[in-house]
Amino acid sequence: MTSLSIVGFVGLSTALLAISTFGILTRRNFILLLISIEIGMNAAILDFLYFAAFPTGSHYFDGLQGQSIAIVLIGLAATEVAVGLAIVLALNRLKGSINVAEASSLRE
Amino acid sequence: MNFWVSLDQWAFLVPLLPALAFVIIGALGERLSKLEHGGWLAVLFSAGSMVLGFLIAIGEMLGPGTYVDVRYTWFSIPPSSTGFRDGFSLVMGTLVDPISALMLIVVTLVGFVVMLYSIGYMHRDTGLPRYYAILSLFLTAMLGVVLADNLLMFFLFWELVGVCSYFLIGFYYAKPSAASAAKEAFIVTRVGDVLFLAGIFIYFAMYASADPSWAASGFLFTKGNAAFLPLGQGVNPTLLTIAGIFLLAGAAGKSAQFPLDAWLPDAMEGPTTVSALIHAATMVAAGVYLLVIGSLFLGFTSTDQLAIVAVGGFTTIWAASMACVHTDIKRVIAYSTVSQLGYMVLAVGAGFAMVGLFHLYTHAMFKALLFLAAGSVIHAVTTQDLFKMGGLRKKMRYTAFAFLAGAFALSGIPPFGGFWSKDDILSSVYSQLGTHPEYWPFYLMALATVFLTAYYIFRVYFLAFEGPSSREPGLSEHAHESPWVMRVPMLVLAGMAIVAGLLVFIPPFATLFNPTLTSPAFPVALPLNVPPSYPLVDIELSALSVALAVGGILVAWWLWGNGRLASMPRSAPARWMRETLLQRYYVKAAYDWIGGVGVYSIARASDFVDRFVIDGTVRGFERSFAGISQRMRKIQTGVVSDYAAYVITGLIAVFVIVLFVAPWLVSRLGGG
Amino acid sequence: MSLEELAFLVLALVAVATAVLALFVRELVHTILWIGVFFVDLAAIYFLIDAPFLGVLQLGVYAGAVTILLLFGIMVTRKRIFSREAITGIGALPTALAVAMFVFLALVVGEFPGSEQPVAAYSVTDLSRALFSTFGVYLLLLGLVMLGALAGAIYLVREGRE
Amino acid sequence: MSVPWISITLASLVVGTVATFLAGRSARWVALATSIVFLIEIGLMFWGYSWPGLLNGIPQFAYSETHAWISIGWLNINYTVGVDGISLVLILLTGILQIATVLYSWKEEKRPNAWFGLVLLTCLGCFGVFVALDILFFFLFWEAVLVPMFFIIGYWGGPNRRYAAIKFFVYTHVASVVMLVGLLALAFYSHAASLDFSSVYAAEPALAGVVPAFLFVALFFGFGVKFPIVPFHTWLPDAHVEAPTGGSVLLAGLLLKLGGYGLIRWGIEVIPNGFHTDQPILFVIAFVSIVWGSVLSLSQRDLKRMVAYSSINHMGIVLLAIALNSELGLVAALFLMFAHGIVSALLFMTAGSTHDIFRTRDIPSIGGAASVTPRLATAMMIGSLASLGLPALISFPAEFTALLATWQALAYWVLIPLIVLVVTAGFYIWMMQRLLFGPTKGIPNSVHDIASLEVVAMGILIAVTVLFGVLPNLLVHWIVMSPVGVWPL
Repeated sequence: MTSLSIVGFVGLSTALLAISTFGILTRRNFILLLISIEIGMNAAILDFLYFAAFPTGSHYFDGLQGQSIAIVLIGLAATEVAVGLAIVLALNRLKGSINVAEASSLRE
Repeated sequence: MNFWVSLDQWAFLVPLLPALAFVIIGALGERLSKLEHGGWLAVLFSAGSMVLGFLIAIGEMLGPGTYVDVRYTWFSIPPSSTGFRDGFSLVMGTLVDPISALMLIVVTLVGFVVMLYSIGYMHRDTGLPRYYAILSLFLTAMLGVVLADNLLMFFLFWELVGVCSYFLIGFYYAKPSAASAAKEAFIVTRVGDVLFLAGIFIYFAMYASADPSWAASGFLFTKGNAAFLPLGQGVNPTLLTIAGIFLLAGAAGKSAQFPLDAWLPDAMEGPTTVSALIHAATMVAAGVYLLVIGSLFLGFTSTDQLAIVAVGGFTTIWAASMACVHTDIKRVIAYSTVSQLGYMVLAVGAGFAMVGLFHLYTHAMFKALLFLAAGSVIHAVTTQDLFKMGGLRKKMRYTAFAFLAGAFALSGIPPFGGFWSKDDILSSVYSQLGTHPEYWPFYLMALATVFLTAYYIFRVYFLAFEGPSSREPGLSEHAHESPWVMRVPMLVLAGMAIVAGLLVFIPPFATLFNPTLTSPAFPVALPLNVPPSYPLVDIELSALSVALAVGGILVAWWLWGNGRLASMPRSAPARWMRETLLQRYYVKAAYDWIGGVGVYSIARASDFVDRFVIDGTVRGFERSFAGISQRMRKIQTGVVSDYAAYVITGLIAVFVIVLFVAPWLVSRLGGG
Repeated sequence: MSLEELAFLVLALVAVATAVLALFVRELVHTILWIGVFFVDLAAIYFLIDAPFLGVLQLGVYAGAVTILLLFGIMVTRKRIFSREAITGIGALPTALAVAMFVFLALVVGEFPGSEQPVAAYSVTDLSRALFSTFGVYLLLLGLVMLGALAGAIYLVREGRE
Repeated sequence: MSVPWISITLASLVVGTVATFLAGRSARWVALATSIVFLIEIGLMFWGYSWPGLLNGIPQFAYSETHAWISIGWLNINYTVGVDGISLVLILLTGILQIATVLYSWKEEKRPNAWFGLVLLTCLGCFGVFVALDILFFFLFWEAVLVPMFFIIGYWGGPNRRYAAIKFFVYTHVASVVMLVGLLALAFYSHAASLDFSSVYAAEPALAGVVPAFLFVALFFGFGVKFPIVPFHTWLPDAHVEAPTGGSVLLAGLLLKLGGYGLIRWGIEVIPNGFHTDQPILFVIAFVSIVWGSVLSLSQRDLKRMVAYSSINHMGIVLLAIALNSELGLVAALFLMFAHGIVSALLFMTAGSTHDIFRTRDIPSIGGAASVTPRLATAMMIGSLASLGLPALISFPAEFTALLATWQALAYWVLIPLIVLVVTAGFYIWMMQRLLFGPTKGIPNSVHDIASLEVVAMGILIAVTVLFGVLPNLLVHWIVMSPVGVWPL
């Protein structure tokens, strides 16, 4: 495998993170919010994998460690979606809507 | 060391005895009601103090030239390389020298007789343990001033004397006027005291820099028998002048010299005994004593001397003029005291410290006598208004005799005590006029005062003791002679008023007035002039002053004598002048205005600033924090996206700080 | 430009495009479809950088499970599956924050070398060995988190809760 | 060296305080016993005290103990305690005021166990401040004093107590935080080996440039608010007016001294370079405080407010004496702190009793109190006279030497505090004239003079006032057994 541009990778993950940030800040629909978060998570996973595969990253951590973390992150993301969906259901039942702007109170 | 000299070691007992009386009476209080509420105890201890004081004074007369200094370290800081090279001490010590021996005689004698007199005079009052305790404390303090061997101790007891005076003026504290007079006395003398303190600091700076061991020695007046004066010779004369002026201010406060004189007449709110002891014989004389010490040990420049002469000379006529119109018997005598103290200050200023002290001594006797006699009158007729008295001579022979003796002494009629000392002052100052023509106006003022003095005191005598029996029906009828405890003191003092001046012609006694200070560098060969010598010109001067005094008596007799009430001049200027004098030249009003309106307004304004500007700023902070919080609260929307925005904003802020701000700071501060 | 680079470029562009589309289409169901494409696309990138196991995981968990879960979420909260979502406007502040985020992170890229040779690829055996020995703690923690999340999720959706 | 007196004393105070909290109705007896034990321990400390002097240019302490407490890498925080003459006199003050406060408030009925416990806790905190020689340990006690005082004002105080308590707490706490930042920055910037006094002292010369000046300002702010210095003084009158009498006594007598002690121990001793740079600021603030406190006292109607402002005046003189940078000045400052602690405590006790008896502290509305309550009047007169600097009472030697040192260092500037002495005399004398003398007015029907326990409490303070006023060397002897005379300022 030939060399790949580090700028490209980091640029991609950064761009994804920026999109995710934008989504988190603007979207009021809970599902879209979850999707934004997932995009951000993927950006992070991508970074871990990239740095695990190249010497610059290996300088910081063992290559296998990077992949292991990526695995854990995927697991976490899945968990998060599960919990998120539970929240969506609860929210929908309480407010009749999944707009987070309406869930602005800690109490019911 | 012979017996008389060794007595000096026990000088500290002289003030300690009344202090014991203070402690005992203060502790036991009303439980001493059998002993006249502690009165007899006070008399006993003051008698012991007097006996010891007299013995020490006699020792001083018999062994002149040997001064014994006993010291106790009161406050000491050990020597150090960064602080005082030889250390720093404040000491308490007694120095018995001729001056303090003379003062011992005056203070203990007058103290004892007044204490005895109080037994009769104060008998009907309540709160007597307080009276006797504080009077004893006063004696302690006054004797402390007299025996002090250093400036600090002098100042310490000087302040204590002041506070005793404060409490005794306010003895009838339920009377608003008494409470007010006490306050006035304390604050006015306090003004002088702080300036005196500043003077002490200047002497400290001068002497301690000239001789570092002086700081360690504890502000002593003398080193061995040598005054520290030479140390001050090399220093900046301006500094010495300022120190002298400050000393004068302290003395003026205590001795009620112009312009700090207003408190003394008001101090007559206290019991007459207090007036006799404190405000005639001893405490007010302490200011003069301070000037004597300053003149002998600390040194005055010629500018200082002129200032002292000016203050003293002007005060003589200033106070005497007011004495001529007042109708309260005690106030007249109080003004007279101010005026006579002016004479002493004048003499000290002109360089005749011992002459001033001579007058202090005779004045203490006859002025205390006048007060006691006045007290006897007040005791009998229960009023102080001269125009309500009259014809008391027939009912109170002893009192009348005593008052007359005092009046002659005050007027300066030979051979009464006052004549010798006052005449000595006038001739001494006259002798300086050649070299110091600037003394002329003050000399003339002092001379004119001789006439006024004789006039006002005989005005009192004629109004109170001569004429028809009563101008206020029913007042004088119950008047009767006072009991023996009051008569004996008056007679003792009357005797002293007559012979005090003659005593100085007895050689052993005269040694007290001619101290042999072994200082090698006395600045000027002081013409001590005690006892007075009479070259031809002085005889003429004496004749002049006696003539003035006799003239004053005659005018008093012509206006008030024989029960006549001279018709007052009714012209407008005369009335205006009388009013001015009765209002004390409006100085008192001005002081009241300064204190009550001036200073208090500043204080109120400051209070306003403190509450609304300084504290207002604090509250403003509080309020703006509350306001900011109110506004900040609104960003807590509860919406998740908003919180995310804050988090990300914070994250970006961290980026900015880490990437830009921190490196910039590090480069500016140069590593860290 | 090598084949890998070309492939990466295409995949990267597709990833960005699908991510943007997922957030900006008005039908929620379309969003799910786009995000599914996004997940698959990323899986392809993982294969590209010699992490096949992760690629498979990505396909299984993300493209499979997560997508379906999200779809399921829409289905239970909507009466009709096609329902338009009111798109909130592109606010200046969020955009600025997102751009700032991008810029600052991109600044860090300058710290790294431009391109480099990858280290030797890891076999799945190596990975599993490491995962169950050296980094076993991660797995344990993940298990705990999942357990907690599961309990929480059940608590949230249980019956009888108003 | 064999007996760790400080740890023993700390332990006994802790045990006594806890026991008081738990004791319920008999708390006052426990508190009294603790106070007596404390005084005995102080006596033993004085008995065996000798100053070890300097070691390699670093001032040493008697009874010093060091035990490692927290050690994280290079950061060493130790339990280090010790005393020298400077702290010893203030510890004595703590002991005296503790027993006086306990006796004065003997009849406290509102939750006595909490009251006496908090009083003891305040004194414990002050004792800790005076003995702690580690920055963090010092700060721990420093803050520990705030909390009980907050509750004392906030629970037992007057009608506006919540405002006053919060103001007091926030004000002094903000200052403390600034001070802590300064202290930690001092330790970190100088790369001290530990947070101990001696290592910070030894490391301070390493500070360069403007750093020491800034550090000193930070510390001075922290200590100055406690002093309090104008313009950061407005918490004091409010706190005093609302505080219960015992609280006022501790506040004026002890808490204000913490500022002075801190400034000497952690300011001047440790950062002399910063102090030299900032000296003019200190002078200006001191003069302003002296004048401002005195002038404001003159305009106050409330007795406690008046005494509170006079505290500002006196602590201004203390600040001035400290700022003079001379041996005499430091001795005077310490003496004056002791004196002010005793005298202001006495005055606040009389003010509190005045309020108890006449139901008001408004000076113009009471008159002639001397004839109905002679004992109270006597105590008040002695307190006032001592406060205005009457000789033979405790303030005089201190003020005299402080002003003398001022003259030595600043020459004619001494006229400012001197003239202010007249104003100080003025407001006390005027207060006495209005409140104690004159015809009686504003006297309630059933008047009782102060009770015997209050007499005992005030009597202790009066005895101390007279004792050290007549024999000041008893105190100076101990003060000079400390670095004040030898450190290279």
